[in-house]
Amino acid sequence: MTEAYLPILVMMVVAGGFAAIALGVSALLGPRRPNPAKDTPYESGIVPLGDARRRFPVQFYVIAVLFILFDVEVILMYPWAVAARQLGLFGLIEMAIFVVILLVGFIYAWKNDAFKWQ
Amino acid sequence: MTFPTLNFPVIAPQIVLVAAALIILLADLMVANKRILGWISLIAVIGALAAVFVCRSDSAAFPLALGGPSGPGTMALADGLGLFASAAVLIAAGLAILLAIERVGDFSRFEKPGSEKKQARSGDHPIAEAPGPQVTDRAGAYYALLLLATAGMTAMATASDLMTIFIALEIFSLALYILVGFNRRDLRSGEAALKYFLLGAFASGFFLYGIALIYAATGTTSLEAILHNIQPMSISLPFRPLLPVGMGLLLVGFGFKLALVPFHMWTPDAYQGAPTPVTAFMSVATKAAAFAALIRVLAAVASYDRPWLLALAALAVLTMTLGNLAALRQTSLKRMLAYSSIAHAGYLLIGLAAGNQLGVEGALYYLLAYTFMNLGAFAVLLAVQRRDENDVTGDRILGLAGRQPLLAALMAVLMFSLAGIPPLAGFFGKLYVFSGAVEAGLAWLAIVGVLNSALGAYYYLRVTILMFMAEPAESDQEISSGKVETLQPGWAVMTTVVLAVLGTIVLGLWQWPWTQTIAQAVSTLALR
Amino acid sequence: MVPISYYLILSAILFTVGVVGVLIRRNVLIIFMSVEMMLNAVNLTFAALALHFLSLNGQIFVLMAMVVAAAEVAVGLAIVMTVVRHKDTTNIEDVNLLKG
Amino acid sequence: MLDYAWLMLLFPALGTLIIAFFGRRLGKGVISWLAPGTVLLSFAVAVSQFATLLGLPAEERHHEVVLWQWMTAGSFSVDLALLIDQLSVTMALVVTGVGFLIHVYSVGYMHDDPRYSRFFAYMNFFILMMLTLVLANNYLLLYVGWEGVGLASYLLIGFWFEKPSAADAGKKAFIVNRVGDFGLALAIMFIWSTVGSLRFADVFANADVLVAAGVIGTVTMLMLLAATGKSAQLPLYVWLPDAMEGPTPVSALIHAATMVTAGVYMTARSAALFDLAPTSAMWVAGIGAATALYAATIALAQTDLKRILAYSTISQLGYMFLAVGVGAYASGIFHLATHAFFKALLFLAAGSVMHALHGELNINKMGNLRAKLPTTYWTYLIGAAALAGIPLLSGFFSKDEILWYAWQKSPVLWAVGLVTAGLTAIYAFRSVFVPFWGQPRDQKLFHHAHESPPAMTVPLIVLAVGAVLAGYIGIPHLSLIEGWLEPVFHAGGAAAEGAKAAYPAAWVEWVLLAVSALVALAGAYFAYTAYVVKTSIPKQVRDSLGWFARLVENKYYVDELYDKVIVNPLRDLANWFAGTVDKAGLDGAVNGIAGIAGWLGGQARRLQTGLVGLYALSILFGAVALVAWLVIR
Repeated sequence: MTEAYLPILVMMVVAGGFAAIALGVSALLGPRRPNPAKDTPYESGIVPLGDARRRFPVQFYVIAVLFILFDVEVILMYPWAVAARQLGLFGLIEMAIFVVILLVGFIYAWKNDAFKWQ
Repeated sequence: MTFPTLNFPVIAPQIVLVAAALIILLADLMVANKRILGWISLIAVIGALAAVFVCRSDSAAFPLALGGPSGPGTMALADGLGLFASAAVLIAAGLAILLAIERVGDFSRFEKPGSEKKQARSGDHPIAEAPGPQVTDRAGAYYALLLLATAGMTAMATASDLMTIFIALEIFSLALYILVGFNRRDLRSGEAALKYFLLGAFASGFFLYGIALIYAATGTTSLEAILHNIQPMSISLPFRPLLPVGMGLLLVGFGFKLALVPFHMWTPDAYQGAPTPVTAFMSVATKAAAFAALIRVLAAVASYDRPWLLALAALAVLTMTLGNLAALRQTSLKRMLAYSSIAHAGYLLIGLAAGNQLGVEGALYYLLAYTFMNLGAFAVLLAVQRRDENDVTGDRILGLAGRQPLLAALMAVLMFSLAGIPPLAGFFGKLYVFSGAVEAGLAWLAIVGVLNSALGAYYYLRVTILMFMAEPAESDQEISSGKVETLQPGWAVMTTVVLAVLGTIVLGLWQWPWTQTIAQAVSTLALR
Repeated sequence: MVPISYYLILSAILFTVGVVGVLIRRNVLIIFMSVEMMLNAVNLTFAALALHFLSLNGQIFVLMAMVVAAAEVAVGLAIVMTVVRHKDTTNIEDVNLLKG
Repeated sequence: MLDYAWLMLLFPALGTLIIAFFGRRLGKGVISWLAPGTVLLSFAVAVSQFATLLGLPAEERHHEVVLWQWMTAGSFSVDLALLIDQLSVTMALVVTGVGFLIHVYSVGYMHDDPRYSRFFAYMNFFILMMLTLVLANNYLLLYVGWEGVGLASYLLIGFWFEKPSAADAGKKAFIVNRVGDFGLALAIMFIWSTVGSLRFADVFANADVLVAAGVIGTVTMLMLLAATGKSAQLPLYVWLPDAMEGPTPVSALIHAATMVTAGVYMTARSAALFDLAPTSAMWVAGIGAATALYAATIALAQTDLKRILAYSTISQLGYMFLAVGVGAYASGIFHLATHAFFKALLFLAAGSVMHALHGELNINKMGNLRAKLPTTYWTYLIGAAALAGIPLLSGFFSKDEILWYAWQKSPVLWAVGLVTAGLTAIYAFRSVFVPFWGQPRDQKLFHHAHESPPAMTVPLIVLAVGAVLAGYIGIPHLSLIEGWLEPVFHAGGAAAEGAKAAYPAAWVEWVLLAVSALVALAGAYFAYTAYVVKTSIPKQVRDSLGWFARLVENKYYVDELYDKVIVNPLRDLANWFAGTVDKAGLDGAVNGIAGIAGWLGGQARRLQTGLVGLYALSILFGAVALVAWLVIR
């Protein structure tokens, strides 16, 4: 069985080896003459204005956090969906309770202006 | 297809708590007087406590079955141990809420995000701004999170499946991470939350991996089934050798929550940085929940054989000694009590390391005693803490006996109980666990424990010295001229302290109802 | 069919990488990612074991662990934000008021 | 009647609570009646108990009063119960009787103290705890009292906390006592896990179980450790001299008359155990004898009046340990009772001196005080004479008994005891002659000296009467107290009966009696020559008297011989003990241990760097170690 995966292993070894050899050889053989111009992010382009790692407004994080929560919690609906018919009314009530809990959280976030871009 | 059977009485406390948390979140949007929310949550906790006692009166175990290919197992078990630990958690929660009712505003009120951003750009201290109309009060979130944490802890205390334990642990941990960082005006609070969170998540990783490896070794996560499966010759398990690895990693997770050395390093930072009512709550309730779960897990997986007990004994020695030593030279009282709580986790662990009936009974008794005395001690700290501060140094209690004799006397009782002076509860807790160790043939462990409590007496004593044998840091003149804010603790805080002290005394002098309940709870466990 | 132990070894390696990441990195967010990596390594274990035991339980555990991880991310990001608001840094070593 | 024994505890308990919480509102007037009143009531109850016991036949003088069921753990249970028998009633009489007098004295002594009410709350609390200790019917309740008196002692030593030395002394007392307490706690745990009960009657009846389990030696040695801490024996005595920083009534009540005797009481109470552990009993006797000699030597070198008395207390406690160690439990308790009277008297008289001299305690600054403080002088003289063992005073009878039993056990112990008796006489009379006789050394102090108020002198007189008479309950061969107490100690053991049969001939006893009387008198005479005669005759008088002076000088040759052969070596030894062994050695060790713990604490703090990476590393280390141990095992 494992033989089936042999080509993949070979490919990984070849790819990794190639990358290692290429980097290693150039590091060993290549000349090293750094200058300020070379160290800029765009060696032959416009002069960068300020730091590339710019700060994002904090609202991005709020949105991201809320997205993750409501998005991922829905994962729990998948197993229910698979077995919904067998679980019947009991499962439906369970899921309704779950959704209500999410809903309360949603309302709380909403009323606290979490979705307003201030 | 069999339907899962839900046994509502078993999860009744959690249902009450979660429902109350949701109601509070919604009510928070409607009411302006946040104190009402506190009362609602207090009623919810009392309701949950009542639910626990209803379960107790039925006294049979309520299995919550999870049907599955690996055979049915129970997810939660309302046996004596679970109910006892739940009761301890709920008592802690109730006292913590009562404690916070008057003081929650100190750390839950802050400027709205919009105005805060402006200040962050213009000035460096958004704290200094006078509270204007833009102030937000997050008290509702505070109570809701506290209730959710309580729900998680009670769930952990009754959980009888490793996955339930993990989820319960995460529920209360997540709530606690936020609660620790609740004081937005103090950077220390945020720092404490950050450290607690990063390390907590790290330890959760170990915990989960431990569960995975135990699952690999035994093919199940139900404690009952594990106990069955690891009997020799029951079923073939190719990954059986992974069991000790998994158990070790699981113990790391428990060690983190219980603040055992060397998994303790977050404790002083988190306890010091967190708002004082939160510290009071988490220092006792977390331990109650995690100890109950640990007792259960050890009974199932380790079956109390010697290497386990020795590992626990080693952890106990490290924990007691380091906790006590580090507490000796602290200036912040909150930090001192944090180290002291580490030391107490060590004493508690002695009972488990003894591994016999008496030791485990002693640990449970100690747990309840510790709940009262440690929570009471933090409550006193809150009583003397200034509204604009988040920490309490020794200066705050200098000469307290002169200003507030009652408060000082109550604190002295708590300190003496923590130091293990009879006839207070703390003494009997130590007596039971140490006697358990002697009975188990671990007399050396008892000796280390007793020596450590002598060491511990030193710094508890220092507190009473500061209160009874020192003059206040500020002269009377300064106080009367209004330079220094004189703080009269509100009645709610005082009630909490009085209740905690009463608990400490009653538990010491009127023991048999408690010890009988505990003996019943422990008798159902598979111990040596 | 790959032997189940390969998965276990791979997940152990991933877990170790995560642990090392937590230990050596200084940026809070990267430490954070390392923790997530640990959790995902465990998820891999669970998934593999679900196959091994021919049981759905392992898969359910994966889902639960994912949800827990997501909740952790949300809480963690919120905490990081409060710290960053106070102190303009994500370097963990700059956040060091509490010690001793 | 015996069922009302709990009243003894109730009165001081009520006193404590009322004074602690309403003391300020009540005012000094009420408190000065209330606090001694509660103790007097307890004393009255104790007397009634005593009378009831007297009316019972000897074998029925054992009564237990169960107040409530305290704790149960499995099959094991402990009641909150009191034991009334000859021993506990005797102790209760001493505690409440002496305690009452000291309360009365304190009313005068503490009159101007700003924390008057707090003082009496502590004092009543102490009486409560001491009674709990002596009336307990099980080791656990005894331990409650044991810790309680330690706590009260610590609060009272540090009562004048404005003096840093007082606060430090309180702390030291508490810490050193904790070391001893840990012995008792462990002993209790051993008894519990072996016998399964902590009730005295059960434990003593099943003492052979402890022997069979092979822990009797451990248990008794742990008890000895506890006793050395509480009763200030070698090597844990270091806290007691420092404890003199407390108010003088405290020194009298706690650090002379009652609390420090708790170790003796416990050892006597556990007679059934010590009878079965001869090695431990020998240790008790040895430590007692060594402490007696050692502390008496140091007392010679002290100049602070209260410190002299403190070391003398340690030395006398050594006698009591010697007694209980050689199996003479009744004699030990007898000496405890007489000592309570004369030592309380000495301390209170010293307090009266201190009161008169505005806190001055250095005896080298006093002199001729008998002219100014006649009552204090006479009572102090009686106390010192009793302490020195001058014949026909209480100390003489009790000390003689102990020496007599020590002789039967081992002449070496007797010899040590005898030497100590001589030293005791010397320092006791030194503390009389130097401050009260001779010329005033500090005129200003002398000038302002005045006799104390009646509230202070009346207890002195009462105690002085007690110090004279208390000995007559134990006159050899009439020995009422021995016949009274003996049944308690030999309820089950036949071993002691055998010892009685082997008594040496009666004439030996009389010879020994005479020897110890002579030694005491010789010591007193020696003190007279060394501290009165020699210093009171100025040198120039001697020089100007020509040939007559030679005679006098010849007499002084004897003195010089004294000096060369006895005084100087003795003084050097005393100084060496006081300077090197006491301060640098034992005291240093106690302080050193505290220092090391503090240093370790600092190191432990430094581990906590605040860096998350390190914290995570610590978790990882723990994880690796745990997993490695569990996998390898």
